[in-house]
Amino acid sequence: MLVQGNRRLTSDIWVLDLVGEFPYDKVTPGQFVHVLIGDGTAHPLRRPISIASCDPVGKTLSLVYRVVGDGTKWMRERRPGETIDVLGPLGHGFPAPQRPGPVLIVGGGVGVPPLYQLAKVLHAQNVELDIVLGFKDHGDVFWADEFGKLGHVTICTEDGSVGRPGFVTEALGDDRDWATLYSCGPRSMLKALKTHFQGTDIQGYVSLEERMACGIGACWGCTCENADQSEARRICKDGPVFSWEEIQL
Amino acid sequence: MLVQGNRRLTSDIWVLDLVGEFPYDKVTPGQFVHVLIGDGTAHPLRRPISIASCDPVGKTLSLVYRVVGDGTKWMRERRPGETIDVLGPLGHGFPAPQRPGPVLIVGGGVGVPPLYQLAKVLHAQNVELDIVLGFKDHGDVFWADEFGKLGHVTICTEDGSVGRPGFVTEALGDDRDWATLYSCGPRSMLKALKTHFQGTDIQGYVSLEERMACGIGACWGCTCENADQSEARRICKDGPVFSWEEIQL
Amino acid sequence: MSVDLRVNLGSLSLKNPVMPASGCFGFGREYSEYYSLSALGAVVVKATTLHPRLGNPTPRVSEVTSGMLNAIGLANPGLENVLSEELPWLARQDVPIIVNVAGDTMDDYCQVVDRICQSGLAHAIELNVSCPNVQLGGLAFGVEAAVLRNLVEAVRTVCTLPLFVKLSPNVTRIQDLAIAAASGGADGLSLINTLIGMKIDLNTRRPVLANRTGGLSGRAIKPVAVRMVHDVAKEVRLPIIGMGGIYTGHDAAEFVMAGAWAVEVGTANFTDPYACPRIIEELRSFMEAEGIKNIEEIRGSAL
Amino acid sequence: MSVDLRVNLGSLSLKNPVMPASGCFGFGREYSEYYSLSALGAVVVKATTLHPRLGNPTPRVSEVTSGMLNAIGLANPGLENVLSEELPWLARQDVPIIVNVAGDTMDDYCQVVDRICQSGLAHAIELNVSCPNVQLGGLAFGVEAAVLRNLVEAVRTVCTLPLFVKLSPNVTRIQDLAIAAASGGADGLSLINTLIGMKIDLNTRRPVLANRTGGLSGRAIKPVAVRMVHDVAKEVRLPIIGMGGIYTGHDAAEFVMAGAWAVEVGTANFTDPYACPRIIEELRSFMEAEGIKNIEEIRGSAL
Ligand SMILES: Cc1cc2nc3c(=O)[nH]c(=O)nc-3n(C[C@H](O)[C@H](O)[C@H](O)COP(=O)(O)OP(=O)(O)OC[C@H]3O[C@@H](n4cnc5c(N)ncnc54)[C@H](O)[C@@H]3O)c2cc1C
Ligand SMILES: Cc1cc2nc3c(=O)[nH]c(=O)nc-3n(C[C@H](O)[C@H](O)[C@H](O)COP(=O)(O)OP(=O)(O)OC[C@H]3O[C@@H](n4cnc5c(N)ncnc54)[C@H](O)[C@@H]3O)c2cc1C
Ligand SMILES: Cc1cc2nc3c(=O)[nH]c(=O)nc-3n(C[C@H](O)[C@H](O)[C@H](O)COP(=O)(O)O)c2cc1C
Ligand SMILES: Cc1cc2nc3c(=O)[nH]c(=O)nc-3n(C[C@H](O)[C@H](O)[C@H](O)COP(=O)(O)O)c2cc1C
Ligand code: FES
Ligand code: FES
Repeated sequence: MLVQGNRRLTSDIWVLDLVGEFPYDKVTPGQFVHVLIGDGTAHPLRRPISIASCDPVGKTLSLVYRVVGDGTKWMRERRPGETIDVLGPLGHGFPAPQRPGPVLIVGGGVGVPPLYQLAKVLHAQNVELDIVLGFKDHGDVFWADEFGKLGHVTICTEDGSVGRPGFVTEALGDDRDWATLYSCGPRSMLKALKTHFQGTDIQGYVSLEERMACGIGACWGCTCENADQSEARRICKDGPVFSWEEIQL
Repeated sequence: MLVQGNRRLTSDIWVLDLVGEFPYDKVTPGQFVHVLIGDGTAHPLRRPISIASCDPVGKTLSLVYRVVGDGTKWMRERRPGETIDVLGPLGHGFPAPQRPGPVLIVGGGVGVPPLYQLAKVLHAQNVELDIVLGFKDHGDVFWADEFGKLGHVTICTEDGSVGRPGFVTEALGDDRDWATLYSCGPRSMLKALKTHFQGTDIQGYVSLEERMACGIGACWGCTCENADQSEARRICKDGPVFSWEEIQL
Repeated sequence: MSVDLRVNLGSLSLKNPVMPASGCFGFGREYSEYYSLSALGAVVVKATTLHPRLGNPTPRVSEVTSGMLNAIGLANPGLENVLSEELPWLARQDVPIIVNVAGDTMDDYCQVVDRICQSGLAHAIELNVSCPNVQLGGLAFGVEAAVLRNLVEAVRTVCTLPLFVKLSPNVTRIQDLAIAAASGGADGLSLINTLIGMKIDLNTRRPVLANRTGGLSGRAIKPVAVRMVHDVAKEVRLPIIGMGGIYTGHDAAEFVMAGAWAVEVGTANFTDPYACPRIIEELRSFMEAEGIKNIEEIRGSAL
Repeated sequence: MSVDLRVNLGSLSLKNPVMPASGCFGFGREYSEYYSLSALGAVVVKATTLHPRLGNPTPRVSEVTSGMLNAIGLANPGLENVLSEELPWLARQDVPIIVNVAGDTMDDYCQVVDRICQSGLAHAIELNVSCPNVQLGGLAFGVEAAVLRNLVEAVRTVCTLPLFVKLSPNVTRIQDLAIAAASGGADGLSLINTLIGMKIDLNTRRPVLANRTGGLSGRAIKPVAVRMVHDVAKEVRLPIIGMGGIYTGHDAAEFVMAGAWAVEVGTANFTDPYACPRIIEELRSFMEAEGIKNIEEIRGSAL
């Protein structure tokens, strides 16, 4: 796809806007694309990056990524007019809410981007959204305003430099009667959420990360275990989104 | 150095003009530079390319190269404004004529480029030059006019589509009394020249090619044997130019 | 010019010499969403073991320069599921099936091979005696000539299909293992499996892979693989399936010139999901351009 | 924070753990035109043999993806010249000298080592028992434990300098060779030498290298090298000099975490003539950024 823009959002988080043909109609929020780095010679493995936003009409796709290593450094250097090879959409995204009722969305760090596309879709369906986003600090925050247009947003930072201090779970103090929880972020956050809601009948969905090779379910590189540890689930193909009963967190 | 231009000369021969700091004052004709391909990750070995022309005043360096593989394909893609990493000048070039008298310059294919800088220098010293350039065919010829300004040029093509038909040695029919021969091209051409001038007292210099790693004499990858095969000579460091008595052709 | 890509590996006839490598293509379902599997010379499926296996803990893949490490640990749904679910599906895709078999004991191998052969669903067996990831598994079988020969002899007694033995590169002289497999009764040899490697995470200062070591594959190993195919082809007359870092039709041709009869493509599938059909077309173009009428014409030219 | 880069490899003290690898740096003269050799931990010179050698026919180097093949074949000016010309020059450069020694027979090795030690011009010996290029040469010594042990024992009797044995990676279990070298009396181990590889020219359909096979080095072999350093460090307590595809300070740190005490840098010199001093500075920066005060702090952290 053609690079339309590549902008810095925070000190190490960037947003890459792509334009061109893509199976937009197949995208569900929470799915990802697999990005080829360079010509794939030195870097044979593609990088999984969630679809942060996509617009079938304007034919654009946005990826929000934190620069951590070779692949994301290469992404950062892309300039408008260049093309990049993205494979997707891959995996299974967030299912539609199974029950009516308000929805809680919780994101942490670069777990936030896929939740934006989700919030857009749910908002368009008039679902009531509470959105809690956790960041390291003030400088780490991005897209708070964008989310603000879609629901009620609470920002938390670990150091309290903006929003509520502490972890996202601490922001959930007065439990509302959410029907569904959608969440993406560090494993520790997902676990804390599950513990937090233990005993309630909220339906929780989590998006997992793992190192991937094929990204399409063929290599069994990215598995996690199902709830009773009897079988493997491929995060790239069966996930990355799972209901939290389905898998071992 | 900064890419200033990159132009096609024939179907597969290009000229790359570089500008910037370079130890121009150290350059002797026949020396080469060692070109880094990409960032050197997939292609760890630099490519040896002769200095076809260099201008200490305008601070420019030109490389004429035939596109044959990955490295030269990469070179072909370079655009003005980009920088490329060239190491040099490397090796020992053509020595100044040891005896007075007319000079014969014979080049074949991409052996022609280093002879251009040589011809420029000798012409500036008012040395009388006969220049014989061999090419595959009409479409393969380049820089005939440029050489024409520096001496008397004979073009040969294997298929006779332009200039004299046949190999360069056949163009040397009526032996003039050349004092010095400078030559660069395929090994077969260099050998034919040596045979041709056997028994005359012309002083011959040939520039050799070999696959190289370090390019500076440290790895002993690019050796040839001295005349009595008792010792090795490093083409990158002791050459690429040798007097034809010094080495086994 | 019309080019004939067909090859016969003994009694196994393939319409072209390119197939996906075991473990890099599951049981074919996923890539069938990208192209028709009938384009392939054959499909080599994931290592199948007697019982289902979850494999090693994650992370179990990691990128390295021009290659990757994997320590999947033979994760697979197990023989029963492979026979009831995977092979029947794949058998409908109009492509020969080679089943890669792994085990902890000689008896495991024999049971799996026996059942696969009896199912009538496969066209050949590839014996994985070289998987470096499973402590209990392949390693011992693949690195000692006498042990390997015993295993191949035992499997041979139950194997009614063409039997390819897939050699480990982590040995001093791969020729010796090839000879052992041949004298044990192999119909052909596949090589190479992965080289054992390690990558360390500078942040944690520990190995990236939970299993510590993993198998190195991809372009990085191609020169070693070409050399080993060459070394084996010089000493053993059996059909050879070559692999290790094949990404292009040129790479495939290089293996053929080194002595391979056919090739497998592993890691390249991950970089480019269309790698296999692309390589087939590139090989065809190369042969056309060079006026090579069939694979045999260049096979072993570098020997 | 100030970082201490010094390391002691037994009785050999280096101001930093980074040195150019044998065969990739000649006898130091060429790179001394790029920077002062005194910046280096030591210089490991080209393999020195009893008599001068021209080496193998050319082509004897070739690029492969993220690596190179070489079949130099131990070309060197021979012991007399090394003692009279090369080492005296290098001895004036204020840097410890490690002489890499190769030979066809046990006696060759012993004679060369003896003369080098007696010359007083070197600080340590690195025994090259693994060069895959010379048919008569190193191969046999480096791949069989008993043979290697004998050689090291013999050399030990004449070697008055710290003795490093440089291991070949082309073996089934490198640990066994490491143990053999240790019990033969080695003071330390260097690893890895090159993996044997081949590249075929699609035009000629023959191997690119006149010698057919060559040694694979560069980034492509790094995961194998790190794994082997790790495997050896787990079993042998001797100082280890690690190498294989080191291009950056991070790479050097990875080898140290795998158990290396110091590192050598080979192929990287060809890509970047300033590789060694750059790697020293990158290693220093990495340690500063991570608050690592000295090399020992991270040595073997991944074991
Ligand atoms: C389904 C999924 C969706 C993701 N979505 C996003 C996103 O929207 N934005 C974002 O910034 N990051 C996202 N990540 C994480 C992202 O894939 C990694 O940060 C990225 O691959 C790092 O590549 P690198 O080359 O810069 O880092 P390096 O550390 O150099 O990568 C080396 C190798 O490790 C893998 N790797 C490293 N970190 C991770 C990780 N956290 N998860 C999976 N593989 C990793 C790389 O893919 C590569 O193969 C997602 C991961 C997954 C699995
Ligand atoms: C001293 C010297 C000066 C040269 N000057 C010129 C010049 O001015 N113009 C020009 O077009 N060519 C010149 N060459 C040849 C040029 O170096 C090769 O054509 C080029 O390296 C090919 O690189 P590649 O990646 O495109 O080809 P590939 O075939 O992909 O290269 C693979 C490897 O082989 C080496 N190689 C391939 N062909 C040659 C060759 N003929 N000589 C040496 N190494 C080779 C490459 O450097 C590389 O390491 C010169 C060679 C030498 C030794
Ligand atoms: C993720 C992964 C899984 C693999 N699983 C198997 C396996 O189950 N059985 C087997 O014989 N080889 C397995 N291999 C090895 C490949 O089949 C092949 O031998 C090796 O990767 C070299 O080829 P390549 O460089 O084209 O990948 C696996 C390789 C990878 C990368
Ligand atoms: C051109 C070349 C020549 C070499 N010559 C020698 C040698 O003479 N003796 C030796 O022990 N190793 C020799 N080696 C091996 C290197 O010292 C080193 O072990 C190997 O290249 C791996 O390191 P690298 O990947 O950093 O190059 C040579 C390597 C190369 C590339
Ligand atoms: S990355 Fe291959 S199965 Fe998920
Ligand atoms: S290329 Fe290294 S000595 Fe010439």
